[in-house]
Amino acid sequence: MIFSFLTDPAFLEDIVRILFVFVLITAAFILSTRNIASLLTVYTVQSLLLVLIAVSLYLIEGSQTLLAIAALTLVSKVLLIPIFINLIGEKIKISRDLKFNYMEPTASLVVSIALILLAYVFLSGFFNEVVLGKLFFIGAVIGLSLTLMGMLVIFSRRKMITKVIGYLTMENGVLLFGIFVADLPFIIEILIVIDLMILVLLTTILAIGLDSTREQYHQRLHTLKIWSGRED
Amino acid sequence: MSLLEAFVYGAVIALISGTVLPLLYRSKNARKASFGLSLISSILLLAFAGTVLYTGKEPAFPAFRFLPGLDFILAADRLSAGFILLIAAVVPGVSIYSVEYVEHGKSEAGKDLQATLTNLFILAMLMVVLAGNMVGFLVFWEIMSLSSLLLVLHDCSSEENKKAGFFYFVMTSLSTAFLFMGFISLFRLTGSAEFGQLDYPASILTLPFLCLFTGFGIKAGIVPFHKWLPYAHPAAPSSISALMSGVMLKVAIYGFLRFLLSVSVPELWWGMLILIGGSLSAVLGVIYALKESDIKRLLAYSSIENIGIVLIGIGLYLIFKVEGLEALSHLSLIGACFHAFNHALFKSLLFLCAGSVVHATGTRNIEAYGGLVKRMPHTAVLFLIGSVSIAALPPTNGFVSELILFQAFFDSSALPNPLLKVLLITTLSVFALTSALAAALFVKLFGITFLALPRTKSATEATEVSKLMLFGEAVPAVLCILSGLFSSRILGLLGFDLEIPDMLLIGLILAGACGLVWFAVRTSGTSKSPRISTETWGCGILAQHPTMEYTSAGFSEPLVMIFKKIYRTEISSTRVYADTKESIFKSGTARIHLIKFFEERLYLPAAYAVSFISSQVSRMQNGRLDTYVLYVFIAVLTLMTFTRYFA
Amino acid sequence: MNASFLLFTLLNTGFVLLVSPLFMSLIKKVKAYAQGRKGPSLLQGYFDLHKLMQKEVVYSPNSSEIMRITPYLNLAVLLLATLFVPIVFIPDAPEGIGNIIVFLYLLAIERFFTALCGLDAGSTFGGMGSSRLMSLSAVIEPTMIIAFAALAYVLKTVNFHEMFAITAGSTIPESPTLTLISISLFIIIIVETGRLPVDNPATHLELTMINEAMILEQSGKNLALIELAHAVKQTILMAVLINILAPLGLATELTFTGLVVSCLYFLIKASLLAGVIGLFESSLAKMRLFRLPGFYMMAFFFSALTILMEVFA
Amino acid sequence: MIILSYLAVGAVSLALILLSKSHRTMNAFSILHTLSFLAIGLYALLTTVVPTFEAGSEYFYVDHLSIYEVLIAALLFFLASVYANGYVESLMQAHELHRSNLKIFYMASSLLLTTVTLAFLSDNLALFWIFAELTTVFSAALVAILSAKENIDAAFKYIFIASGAMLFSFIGLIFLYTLSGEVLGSGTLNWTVLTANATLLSPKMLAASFVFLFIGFAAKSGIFPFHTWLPDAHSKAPSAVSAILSGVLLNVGMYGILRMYAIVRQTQAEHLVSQFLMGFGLLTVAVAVLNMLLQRNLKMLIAFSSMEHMGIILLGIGVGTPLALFWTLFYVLAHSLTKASLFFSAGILHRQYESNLIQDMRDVLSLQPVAGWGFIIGSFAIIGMPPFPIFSAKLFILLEAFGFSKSLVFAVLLLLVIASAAFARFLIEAFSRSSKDTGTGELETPLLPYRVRKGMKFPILFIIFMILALGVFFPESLENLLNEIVYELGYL
Repeated sequence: MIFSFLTDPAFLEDIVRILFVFVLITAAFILSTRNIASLLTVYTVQSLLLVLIAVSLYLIEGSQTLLAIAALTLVSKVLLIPIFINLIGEKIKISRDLKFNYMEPTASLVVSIALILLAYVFLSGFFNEVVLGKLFFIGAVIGLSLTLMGMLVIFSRRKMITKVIGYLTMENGVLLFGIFVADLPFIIEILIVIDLMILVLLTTILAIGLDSTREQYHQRLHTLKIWSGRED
Repeated sequence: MSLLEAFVYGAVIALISGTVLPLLYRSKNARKASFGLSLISSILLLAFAGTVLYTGKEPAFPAFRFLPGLDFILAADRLSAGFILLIAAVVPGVSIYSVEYVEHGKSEAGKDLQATLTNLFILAMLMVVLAGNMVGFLVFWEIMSLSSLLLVLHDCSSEENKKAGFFYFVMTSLSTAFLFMGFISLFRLTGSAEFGQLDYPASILTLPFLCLFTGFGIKAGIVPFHKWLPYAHPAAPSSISALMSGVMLKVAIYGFLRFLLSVSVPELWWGMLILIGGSLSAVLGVIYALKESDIKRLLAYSSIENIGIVLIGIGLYLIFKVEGLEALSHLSLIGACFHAFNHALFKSLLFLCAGSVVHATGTRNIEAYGGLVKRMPHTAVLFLIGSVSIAALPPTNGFVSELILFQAFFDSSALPNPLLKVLLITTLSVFALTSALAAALFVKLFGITFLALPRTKSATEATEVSKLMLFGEAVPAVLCILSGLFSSRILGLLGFDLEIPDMLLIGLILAGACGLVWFAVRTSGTSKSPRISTETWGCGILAQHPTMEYTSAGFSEPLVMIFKKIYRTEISSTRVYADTKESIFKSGTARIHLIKFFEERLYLPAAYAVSFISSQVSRMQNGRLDTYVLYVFIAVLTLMTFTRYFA
Repeated sequence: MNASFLLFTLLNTGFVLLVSPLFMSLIKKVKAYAQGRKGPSLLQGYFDLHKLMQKEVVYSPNSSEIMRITPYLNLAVLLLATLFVPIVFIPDAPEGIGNIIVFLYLLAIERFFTALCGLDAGSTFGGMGSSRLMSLSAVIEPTMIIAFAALAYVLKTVNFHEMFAITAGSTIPESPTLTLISISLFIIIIVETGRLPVDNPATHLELTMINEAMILEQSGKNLALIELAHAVKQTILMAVLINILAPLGLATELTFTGLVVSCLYFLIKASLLAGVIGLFESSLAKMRLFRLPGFYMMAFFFSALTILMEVFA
Repeated sequence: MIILSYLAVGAVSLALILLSKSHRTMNAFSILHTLSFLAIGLYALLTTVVPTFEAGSEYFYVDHLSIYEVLIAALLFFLASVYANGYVESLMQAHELHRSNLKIFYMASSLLLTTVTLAFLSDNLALFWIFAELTTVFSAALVAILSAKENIDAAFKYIFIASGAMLFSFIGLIFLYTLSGEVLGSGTLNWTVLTANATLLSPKMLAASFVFLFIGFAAKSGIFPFHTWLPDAHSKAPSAVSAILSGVLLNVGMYGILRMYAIVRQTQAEHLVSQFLMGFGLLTVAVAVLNMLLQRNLKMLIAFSSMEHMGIILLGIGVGTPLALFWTLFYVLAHSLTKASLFFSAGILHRQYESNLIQDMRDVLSLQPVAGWGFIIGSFAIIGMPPFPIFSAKLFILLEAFGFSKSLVFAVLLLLVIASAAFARFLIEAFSRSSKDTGTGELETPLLPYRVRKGMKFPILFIIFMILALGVFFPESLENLLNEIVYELGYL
């Protein structure tokens, strides 16, 4: 069987490790980029990486849930959400350049390394008693640190859209953490995703309001036919 | 339900309906009726307190379900009966007076509210005294503070009144906070909210004692927590000042006594602390009063003085109790309570008269008065009675209570501990100084207000107030004299037969002597000598002018000079010179500013500190999402480290 | 209220009324001698009173009833006060008569109304006088209380009658500490009767007056009453001092001889004391008003000293 | 079947609102919605045997606590929707709310009520988490409904801080899940199961997961330092919404913390955690009152006072004795009602002056007697004056806290003095100003009184009556209910 290596756990674990590296790279990119459009693509890639991780874990463990999660993530985070944000982004032109406060990209990169360390120290304090495979432990660490990095993005970027991306990154981190630490019932995963969708919907719509200047704002909302501002 | 309980229920119902009535039917008659109701209630209370004090049988009230695991209990032993008697003695005059006085208010709604709140205020004070457990006590204590607060704020158009109201509110909630602390600790200690006997070593009771002393001290206005009184009283309507100064302060004293009497083994230093605090309040109160020229503020300071005297009595009680001198401790306790009662009487009388004067002249500044004895003779007589009894001249009631305290001091030679004696001697001389200064104070107040020529137009045009108001003032006045003359008999009736001079005898002899002298003069010498009337001698001035009269400030100047250590003044001056060498003085200003010590060194700094902190804290809320998320971020990291190492 | 007390009332009061003017003029006489003058006759006080009683009363139109009642009240109060200080003999008085606190506050009544009187007519001097009087009396009050408290400490009673009953009969003071007290009592007399160095009764300069300033407006009968009251006050205060310091001769029970003896003894002792006062007065100049508290402190010191000795002895 | 009926009613009323054209019908339907929720709650309380599992023993669990919270929520929603009728109308007149947003407003509020109810009823903690998240979303929509820039800004703060923190509590859930998996074989997040086996769980992990969960729930209920969104959201939102935000949504977070604490308190981690909670409670109260003292914005003042009360409730949970829990639960009810009345009055005042700022208010009592007096009485109630219910609740919570630390109680008492001083300052300054003598001196045109629409006064009066009644008379039934809750949470 030519695809037999797909069942070889050692190989798969290497794959997963490589994927981890890629995830971290995407995170670093999100932290350091100065361009919104690329942000979104990077986020999409990151979600895709999660999908791959989930699939390979499925190949290692073989629990159906992981596959389902992979599919769900693919649909929601790789397709729907990016498309939706793009749609909004096209309808209204948002100034391209990002604004920072508290942290310039370089600084945030340094901080994010500290975050990874913190996550490691923290988790090592607890998961020595819960028997957790090396790989899984690293996954948990990366998930947690990814969450924290997402938060870093939220407060160190001015634009609302970037904040949304930051939030999505956090959520990815939580998902990663969840995959590696525990296999939650699938129904919960679905509900989380639904919640996420609604939240993104709302925030992006509102985000237009704040990222654009006040005058354009109302007519923009009208063009969207979703939300009506006060007429004055 | 026997008659005894019926009295109380009747009184409470009357007060409640008096509270509701003016709100339901907003009319003059409704207000009249509500004051009538409070009058009725006071009569019922008089009957109740009288029976309890005389027969000593305590009423049995049913417990009302109030909170889960905690009923609301009414209880009245002789202590509370005594203070109910006090309430019942003050309220009639005030309510009769208010019927007309309220009508001087600005708006209709304001008048209705004042009538309502007056009744509510009385009700609350009554219930505080009747409350059988701490929670009930606190509940009505708060209602009492609340209603009085609203009354103080009844006219908050002027900045000054707003300030007064706010200050009063802060102080009163501080006192409540301390009471909470004290009662909670007692509750935890005994496991029940009842005021029970506290058979614990005093060391355990130290925290409750300190908290309650502070809490009640703030409310009773002892130095250094006294500052709200001179602000709140001028702001409040005079009838309410009469109630606040006459009754509310005593309610605080009641609460304190309620605690102290329940302690089986108090400590000596408690008594010493109270004694020192009391004499401090007494002497400082009267010294500040001497400097004051706002009539109601002056009376407020004098209330501080009298509360100080009451506390001196309580302190003596504790000291003698600890030292095992039962009779003396008994004596001084009675002295304290009796002085509280007397002060309630004459202070309400004085406040009511002050209200009439202020109403007649339209100002509170006594420098603007003068010659009112010709324009409002009846008020003058009543005010004189008040002044005489607050200056503790025999045979009035004010004298009797001070006499009892003096006696307690004089008999203190029985004390074993010499240093304690020295403390007592010191406080005794302070006490003597206080009462003499009080005499000076009221000579000044009466003389400047009522005698000589009117100093301003408003004083010239002042007219006597209505009959009803005068009648309202007359009630406490008569009570002052009666409770003075029959003091030993009254106390005897209540079961305290003390070895005090019989004021009735003294009064009779005095009256007799007066008559004798008058008769002698009439008969001797030229009968029917004509009465000639010429202007006052002024070293050859032709016509006398009001501006030549001694002013209030001038009157108290010698004392101010003597006590100039206490009235700290700071003198600031600026000079402008005509030339560059600063040798030719062109012009300049100089101002002398009297330092309000407690205000400027204690209250304001604290207030500034708090508001500074709060302004710093509010700057955290800078309205920027990024900052907020940053807080969360930092918090999360800290919590992670925290759990990592402490969980 | 028994017979002996009634008798005491009549005799004591009458005696005091009778002799008081004498001491006034006696002091004047002594001062006059000290200044090398001849001075008025010893009966001058009686003449003055008689003359004033004949005169009509002049009121200021600004003045009120206070002006009119005060003279009567003052004299009445002091007559009452005389009952507290037995001179002729010591009766078994009803409870409370003789109580030193009541005694002090009776004097306070007199002070209170005199001060009001001073303010009544609206004259500047009157106001000044009463202001000064009240201030000074306030400052002297602790001293008086302490002095009397010292008495109470030493003699273990708060009643003059009982005190004198204890001290009576002994030529020398009961306890050495009593001499200390009597120093402060002497100063109290000086202050209460408004003598030099506190106040100059003989001054005609309004600005230096205290007592005189307040009664400037009084005239005729009223003035007479006030003067008499003043004299009585002086007498009984002297009596207090005498009965404490040199109680010799005071009759403890009612006998005719006892009466006569104690009256005579009192006359002698009081005249001596009056002489001493006169000399004391003429040997001092009037103090500045704000020096006086220091002067009082001396009295305070002595009585406090007494108590300390009593406490720690 | 409770849950199904709730779902059904929720769905139906949502559909009805969606279909209805006029404002009146929408409002009527939302009132119906709330009433029927109240009815179902009462029915469940009186007839069905609670505690009971719903929809299979997996997800939903109805016990007295959840019904109690649901009832409070439904009651407040009812009052709010009664109030909303007139209030929203005048918002639209003032062109602050666009007509085409009306439907969104009512749909969002109806959805909010349903999700809140489901959150309270869910047994599975993850389920609770999700519903809590959804409440954030819908209420944020309600905050942003006025679609003025500052509203949207406030909504964003709310969403990002609350949801961001909630993600951490999801991590906490994952902890909990693995933890339970360790001891129970298969992981579970069912509260019932967890409480039953709490003693088996390792205290260290449990504490860790508690801390993470706490982050999210604290953010939901405005605990320092996660409170920052609260003042903005509560003060910018339309008053009807503000009432719901502080009366209901803050309770959601507290509910979560309480449930978690009920698990933790059975283990050795209890001591640490209760200290943790009391510490945060004290901090929250301190920060809140210090923010209140110099506050010049009416609704901000009320919002911060909500924060202060959340701090006290947290304290009460942290004390963790049965009595403390009893009174904390009562405190929740008292606070929700009182706070709603304050916001309703503030809403009327805001209509009157078109502003929340202290300097714009004058002649309050003559222009708006009901709102003015409602606000005064409400403030007395909120600062814990008798005879209002917060007084007794406060008293007993402090009484229990005294057992832990005297100084803590003393500190809280002093802070509460500052809080009441803040209210007094504001009231005296705002209510005593009349247009005749404004401090500024320039002539001000006397304002015309704003005609209060029908239905806006009723909730205020109703609540004032209710808290007075609760303050003087503590119903037996309520006492039994609370005792049941205390029992079911395993305190007795």
